[in-house]
Amino acid sequence: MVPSTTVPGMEGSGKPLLSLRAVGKTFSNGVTALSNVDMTIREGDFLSLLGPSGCGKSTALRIIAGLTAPTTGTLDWSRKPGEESSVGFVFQEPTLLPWASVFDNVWLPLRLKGVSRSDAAPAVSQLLERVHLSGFENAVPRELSGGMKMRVSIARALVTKPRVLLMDEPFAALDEITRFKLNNDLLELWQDERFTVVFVTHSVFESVFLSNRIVVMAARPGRVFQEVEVDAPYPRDEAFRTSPAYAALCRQASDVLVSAINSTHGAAA
Amino acid sequence: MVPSTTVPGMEGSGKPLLSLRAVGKTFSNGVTALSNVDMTIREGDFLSLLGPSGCGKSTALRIIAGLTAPTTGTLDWSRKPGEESSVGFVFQEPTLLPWASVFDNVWLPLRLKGVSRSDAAPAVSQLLERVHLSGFENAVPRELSGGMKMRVSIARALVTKPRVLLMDEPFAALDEITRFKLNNDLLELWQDERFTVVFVTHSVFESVFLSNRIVVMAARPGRVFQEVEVDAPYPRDEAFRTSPAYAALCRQASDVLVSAINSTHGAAA
Amino acid sequence: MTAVESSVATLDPEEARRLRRERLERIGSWVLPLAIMVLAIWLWDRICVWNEIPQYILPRPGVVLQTLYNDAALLFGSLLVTLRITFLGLLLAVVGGVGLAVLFAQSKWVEMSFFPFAIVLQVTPIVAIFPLINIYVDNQTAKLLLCAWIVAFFPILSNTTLGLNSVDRNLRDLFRLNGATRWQELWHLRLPAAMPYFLGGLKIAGGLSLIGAVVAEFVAGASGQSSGLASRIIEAGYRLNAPRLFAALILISLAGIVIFLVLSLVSHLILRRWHESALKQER
Amino acid sequence: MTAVESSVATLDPEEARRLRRERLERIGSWVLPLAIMVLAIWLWDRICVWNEIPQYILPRPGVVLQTLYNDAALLFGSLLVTLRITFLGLLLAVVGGVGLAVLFAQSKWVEMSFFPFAIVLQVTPIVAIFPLINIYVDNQTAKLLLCAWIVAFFPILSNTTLGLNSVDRNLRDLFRLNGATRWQELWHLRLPAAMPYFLGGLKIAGGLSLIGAVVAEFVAGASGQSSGLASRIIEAGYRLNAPRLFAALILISLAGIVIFLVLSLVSHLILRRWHESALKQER
Amino acid sequence: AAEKITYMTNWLAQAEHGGYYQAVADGTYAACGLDVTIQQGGPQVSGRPLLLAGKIDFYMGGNLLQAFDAVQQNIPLRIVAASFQKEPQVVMSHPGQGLDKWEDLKNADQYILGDEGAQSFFQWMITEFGFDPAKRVPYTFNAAPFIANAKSIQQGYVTSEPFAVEKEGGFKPNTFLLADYGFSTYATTIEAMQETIDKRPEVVKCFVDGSAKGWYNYLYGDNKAANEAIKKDNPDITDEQIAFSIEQMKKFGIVDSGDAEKLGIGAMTDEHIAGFYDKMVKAKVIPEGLDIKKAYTLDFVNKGVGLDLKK
Ligand SMILES: Nc1ncnc2c1ncn2[C@@H]1O[C@H](COP(=O)(O)OP(=O)(O)OP(=O)(O)O)[C@@H](O)[C@H]1O
Ligand SMILES: Nc1ncnc2c1ncn2[C@@H]1O[C@H](COP(=O)(O)OP(=O)(O)OP(=O)(O)O)[C@@H](O)[C@H]1O
Ligand SMILES: [Mg+2]
Ligand SMILES: [Mg+2]
Repeated sequence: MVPSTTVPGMEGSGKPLLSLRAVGKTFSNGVTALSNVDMTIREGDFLSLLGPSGCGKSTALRIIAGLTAPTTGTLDWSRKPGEESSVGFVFQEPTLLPWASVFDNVWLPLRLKGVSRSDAAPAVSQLLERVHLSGFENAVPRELSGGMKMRVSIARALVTKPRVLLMDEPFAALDEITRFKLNNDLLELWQDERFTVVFVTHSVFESVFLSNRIVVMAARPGRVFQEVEVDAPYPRDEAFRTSPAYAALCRQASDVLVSAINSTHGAAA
Repeated sequence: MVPSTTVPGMEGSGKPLLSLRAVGKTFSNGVTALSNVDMTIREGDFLSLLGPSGCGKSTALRIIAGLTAPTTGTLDWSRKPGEESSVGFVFQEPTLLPWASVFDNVWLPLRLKGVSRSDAAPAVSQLLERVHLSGFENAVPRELSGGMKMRVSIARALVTKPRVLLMDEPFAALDEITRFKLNNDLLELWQDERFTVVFVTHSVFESVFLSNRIVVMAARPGRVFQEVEVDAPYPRDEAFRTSPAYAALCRQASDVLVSAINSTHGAAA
Repeated sequence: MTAVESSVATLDPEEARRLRRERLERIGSWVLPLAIMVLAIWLWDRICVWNEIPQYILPRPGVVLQTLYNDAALLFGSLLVTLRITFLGLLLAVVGGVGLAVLFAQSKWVEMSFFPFAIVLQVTPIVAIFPLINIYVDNQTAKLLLCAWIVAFFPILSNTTLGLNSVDRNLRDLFRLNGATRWQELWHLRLPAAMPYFLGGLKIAGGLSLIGAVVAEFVAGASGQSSGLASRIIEAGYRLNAPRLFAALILISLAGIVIFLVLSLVSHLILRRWHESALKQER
Repeated sequence: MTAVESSVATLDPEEARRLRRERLERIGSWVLPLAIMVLAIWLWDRICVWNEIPQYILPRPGVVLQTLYNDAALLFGSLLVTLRITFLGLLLAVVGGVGLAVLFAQSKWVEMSFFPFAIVLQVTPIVAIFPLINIYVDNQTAKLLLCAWIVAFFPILSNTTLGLNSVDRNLRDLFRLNGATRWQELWHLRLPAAMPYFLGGLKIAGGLSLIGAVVAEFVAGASGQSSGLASRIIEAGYRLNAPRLFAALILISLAGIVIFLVLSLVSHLILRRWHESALKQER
Repeated sequence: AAEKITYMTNWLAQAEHGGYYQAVADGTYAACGLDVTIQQGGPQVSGRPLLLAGKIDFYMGGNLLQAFDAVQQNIPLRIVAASFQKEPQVVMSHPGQGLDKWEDLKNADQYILGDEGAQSFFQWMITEFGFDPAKRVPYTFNAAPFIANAKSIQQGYVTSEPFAVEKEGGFKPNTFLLADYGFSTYATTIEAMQETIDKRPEVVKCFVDGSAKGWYNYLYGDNKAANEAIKKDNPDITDEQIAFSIEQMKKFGIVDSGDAEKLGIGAMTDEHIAGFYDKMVKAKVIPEGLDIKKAYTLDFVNKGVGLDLKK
């Protein structure tokens, strides 16, 4: 593994927040989704999990969120577990309340914290505007397109201004232009607020553009294949996207991913 | 609209299969998903629908499949409607039978045509291998990752060797490497069998790589913004992907998409 | 272009057919049930005539209708008495059924510990335990309500429990992540998600609480003036007054149908925005 | 690194706590219900003693148990008779309920036309129409079955109808696209999707068909030969043999609980691979 | 061959049905060509519709009121004999509770009365003696509520409930025979449809005569076989109970008293029936002006059949 270094522009990063140690997960049907995963997430990290479909990215994210218990290994939080930690989570599927309007779905996390509808309204509206859903406040999920549902889910995860943001392929259902826009928005937000992000993606470009570290995973069994440090300064903008450095980094990450996939498909097919 | 020309390498293409004329769709809640859409799909076409999230791509595809009736305008099929037409459809969400195994889900379309389990087995197994799911025959959908579910859904759409293939962002949940692979597979299959594909995507790169025509849509109301002819010969391979012609075409399509999106967001935000 | 033109020609009739079918369906959805009802009544009449069934065994519908009209004051008065118990019983069944379901949803332990008692209540024949109720419950209405409740609460309990346990796993995780309390999860997630199941149970319980009210009256008796339909049935049976007996039965049936329709409407209104079972087929 | 070490220290107890809780839950899920049952029986005993309730009103559990033992041959013989009707009734209810639900699912018209008759059947008090049944049905078993069926079929019908109508829209579209026949859609899509609802209805109907069998026997009269538990209850009541009456009631309750458990198990086995309500909480 | 007929009683087999069981057991019916099946009734069992539908040939009626109802409803049903000269119906109360006199009974907290009772004699008790209809609760043929509540009264047959109450409740209840207070109906009647009377009078004659002889033999002769048959139909009944019932029937002259002493068991007279009808009309239990002659026929009784069997 590449030793961690402070990324320029993100001085706060570096204090370990969570370590996964030899974490494994075998489901009751015998499928080993994860095996012997070691990973450290540092405070202020923008960490991407990159890997082929079915390699255990979602499972790893759920373990990090505490939604799934690992069958082997341990999770070490640097904070006391009791400490109120606000976590934002974007599920791979939209996971909206089918009976609630878009507004109410985004309001939900605040509502659960006791914030009234009117108090929540400014924050909710602002986020809905950010994800280009103004005007759909009163629609229910079944009246939305796939991408719109996902955007509601993203808005919901951000509405509490969480200190830890866990996102499972949040932008997969969006067109590239909107995706770029939201990428920029997210980066901006991250630089302003310095929360920690674990970001599951299957897009090399996206992971390189966004994160300071990329954990490339391989499948069968799901494991950490290699960690890639993205040594590019923040803020990153459209200029970065067209820079040769970006292209080089992408090629590097892509190569790692290809070897990760080959190490899988070779075994399977 | 750009007048249709025969694409090199796809001589059969050109006979109109289906024309949408001034098609509009307004849902009962008052949302106008499509307005005044004119579009012609020719036999052997690989037509991509490209557009921002929520612009009505899925709705258009459902109208083409006959799953949704337009509120205005007409659909003109060149074949008699009664004529047995085999249609493969990939929904934007995986849409699997939750109680059936992966094998049974893929078998389903054949089963409905009266093909027995054992007769279907070779075709099913072959397709499962193609989407890298060998070994998961007996898993039920909830035991699969998001991308795996989508791949089952793709295999199911292909298993009947349909003459018309309608796909709604089939590869959105897949990593780029797998996606490229499946892109190539699909193209190969299409060249061999010469069926007609309508392919919804939000990826400019994918649409340029795959299709001979791209219909770029804009939102609010959903409409055809511009049609882009992809004037590149088939077969297209990895070499094409890195060719300057490809890059130029992508830039062209991307520009059209950006103007389409701007024409939307300007109005909305 | 011939292809397209020919297809235009083939499409119009299809569209027309669709429209015609829709119109037919709109009319049919009212006319057909009525026609079937009328047919059933006609059949009943014919069967009486063909088999020469004497009136004191199975009166012809005309006679029953006549009786319904003649005895209207008496019968509708009794209907009101029965409906009062029915509604109160249903109300209690909803409160009790949902309350218990919520309790059971709190923990597997609670469910395993107390579900048996709910089953005992469901399967105990009221006739058999009525003497006990009679000894320890003084108020007549309370007796009737208790009986009606025992009959009606179980479907609501069972269905609501099922619904509360059928919540999407990811949504539950979402609530966990946001630090929702048990109560919040129940209120904002489980109860709304259980709605379709609960409403299904309610539709069953509606009829059951009606039958519960009738059975309660059969068992618990009714005091003089305020006697419901069950007393009328017993009385008519004893007096060999078959037309009145059937008139009372028909009132019960009609009440049952109306209750079902009302509950279906309620269910539809609650679910129509989001649940498959209530969505209009939008094409 | 201190942070990590300290966190190791704080994590282990949590893990240990989780394991302890799991073990406790496994034990508790058997012990607690039993304990509660024992407590309830003890309370029953105490109440009898504290309030000096005479045996002919509410016998103490010990006496009932003793009677259950003494009259075992008689009571279990009767239980078998009742259970036979219960199972046949439930079987008919399943066939009838699912059959009607499938019929109703064919078209809104059919549903609107025939659902009222199902409701009429549900809400008609058996006591009131039994004389008619008695006249036109000769076979005693057939009479009893008819009664048990009338009591039990509705929840299955209602829940299955709801389930058949709750199928995911996209899946329905998928079948349409693949040219599935009505029958194929029913068999491969609607029925499996309706399973959880049907099984919920079945759990309700299990208890109802037991009570239906008992009520049927009450009404149909236990003419010596085919005396099930209901006749035992009537006789015991008439003879003021309260211990036997309660022994019979307890047998009915136990039968109800066993039926429920068996149906729950069946339901679990059928649904465990895919439906939320039956999934083990896998963390 | 003997003609198969069915007689349905209105309760589980008991000594009060002894005469019929006797006639079956000792071949009295068979002697005049009938193969009689006795089908027992029971609580909640309503046999009269079976008679109306022709599924059974004879039915055991409780008292005369329902026959009057049949006339009112134009039902061709007739009483062909009245086995009991007196209604054995009693009302019981706890002794020493201020309910020791018939006039006081209406002050009880609760009247525990069955459905049939509530529809017949209770109506008479209301109008004639001022009982309060609101106090009635159903009798589910379980005496526990009566025993538990000292301020309650309950219906019963003089031949059975008092025995059960005494055994279980440990006290001897006051019993008030309704017949003694003016409810002068015949009871345990034999009802038949007019059609049977018209088309098969010999069957009716045989059954009525046979029943009379059966009753004489049951009360005064060797009733062992009949009691065995009763116990077979109703295994829960005890010899003690049967003995008690027979003793009570004799003591109160339920079967063999009044007109029956001269005219034979089953006797009915126009005057007696008319007298009862008038009382019931006065008590507003039944409407005026019914042609009550349609409710019964005297063609088969009052012939002194079986008087010779009485020892
Ligand atoms: N509930 C479950 N039961 C059994 N196996 C499971 C379950 N959930 C996931 N798996 C298996 O675990 C493996 C990893 O799944 P996971 O969802 O973590 O993949 P992923 O990396 O998120 O893939 P994708 O990119 O397709 O979403 C897969 O092989 C899958 O079949
Ligand atoms: N059932 C419905 N009822 C009401 N409005 C709907 C319904 N389905 C879709 N819409 C609306 O129609 C519009 C187009 O939806 P559609 O699903 O076609 O978008 P899309 O182009 O597929 O988007 P995406 O890329 O996000 O999937 C959206 O504004 C959506 O809100
Ligand atoms: Mg995933
Ligand atoms: Mg879409």
